[in-house]
Amino acid sequence: MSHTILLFGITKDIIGGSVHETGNAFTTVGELRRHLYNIYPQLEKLNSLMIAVNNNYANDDDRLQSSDEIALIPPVSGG
Amino acid sequence: MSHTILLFGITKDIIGGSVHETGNAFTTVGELRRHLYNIYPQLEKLNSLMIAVNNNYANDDDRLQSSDEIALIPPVSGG
Amino acid sequence: MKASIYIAETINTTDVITAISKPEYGAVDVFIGTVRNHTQGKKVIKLFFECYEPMALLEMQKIADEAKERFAIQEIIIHHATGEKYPGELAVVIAVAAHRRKAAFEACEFAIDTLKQTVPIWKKEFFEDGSVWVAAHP
Amino acid sequence: MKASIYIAETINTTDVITAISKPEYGAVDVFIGTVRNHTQGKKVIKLFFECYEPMALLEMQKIADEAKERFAIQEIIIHHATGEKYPGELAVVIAVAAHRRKAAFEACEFAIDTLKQTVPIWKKEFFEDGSVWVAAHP
Repeated sequence: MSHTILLFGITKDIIGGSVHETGNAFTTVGELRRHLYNIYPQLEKLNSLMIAVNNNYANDDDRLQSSDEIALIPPVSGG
Repeated sequence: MSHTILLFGITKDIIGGSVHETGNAFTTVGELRRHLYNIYPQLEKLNSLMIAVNNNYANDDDRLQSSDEIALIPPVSGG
Repeated sequence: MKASIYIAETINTTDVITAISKPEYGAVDVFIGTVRNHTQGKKVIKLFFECYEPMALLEMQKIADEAKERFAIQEIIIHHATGEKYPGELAVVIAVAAHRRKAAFEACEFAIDTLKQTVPIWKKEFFEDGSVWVAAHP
Repeated sequence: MKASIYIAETINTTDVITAISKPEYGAVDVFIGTVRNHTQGKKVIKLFFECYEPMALLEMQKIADEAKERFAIQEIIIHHATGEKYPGELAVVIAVAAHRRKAAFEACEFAIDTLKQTVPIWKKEFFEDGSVWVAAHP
């Protein structure tokens, strides 16, 4: 099983492309975060990196389902 | 000598008309104010009554010239 | 283009916003005061704004000058209506342009607050059963 | 009429002001954010706004709901632009209608401050010598 992660802003440049396939499944948001930091250490240098699950900001201990829509939210700068 | 006083807002209703001729001359804004309060006691019941001289708010001890443009400024309510 | 400080029978929000919008500024705050169709539970039929125009223009200019001194703003425009006005019509439009939004908000609020205290303009409210000069009496 | 919460390539101040202006309300505050032609001393050629639209709309709606809870306001409209934008063009328009002006100012400032913190929209600035995602790095 795998998660498809939507990428936005600078995370597109860091990871490359507009989606990232994890290759394996993660139980929590925190596990996914550690996995991404391992492969893409530049993500850890951002001012912040939130992870959204089903269009809501998630906490690291929130659990993931395979059907969840997951997105990386680097520091926002609208307005 | 006399002063011509421009009237605005509710002072028009109290005094009648849009100007008031004082009939005699006054040395200071305060003297003019007391004169007006004597003849039109309703002026004293207003929330405030400023007197403008040459388009500026005046103090009671400011001196009057016969050429001054004088106006009664009841409580303003623009905006 | 109309003056930054302006009093007329008819004023226009779009005029003001067009005049103040420039690529140099990132933030514009606009305050729009309109005639309400009710006040303190009573239906308002119309308003009449009386204005001591030369002094009102001077006082409005003083507000603009003071706003520029006190806040980090680039431009300020203040337009006020006079004469007979009906519910929904414009009474006042104030626009402030700044590089940073906080100054724009602060200066705009300062300007409308001060205008209501110092600018010689008087509002008469007409109800179904009479009329009153606003704020004249305690 | 467009929705109160709206994201599009092109937004329009007049649309927003027309939609929020009603004879019931006396005070409208409007915040207009435009693309500046410079930032920190550098000339800005253009911007690109990227947007996670479904989530951005939800977050903008949350801001509107919270503004209505926290302040005595009647209506709030938030429109944000996406895509390529040039200096002077609109980035965001927020309008708040209230019976009393203080609430309108407070809610409008709350809305733009919160939008800049929570709504998933990203701004890339293009200079003559490169481009940068704003706020990404310390």
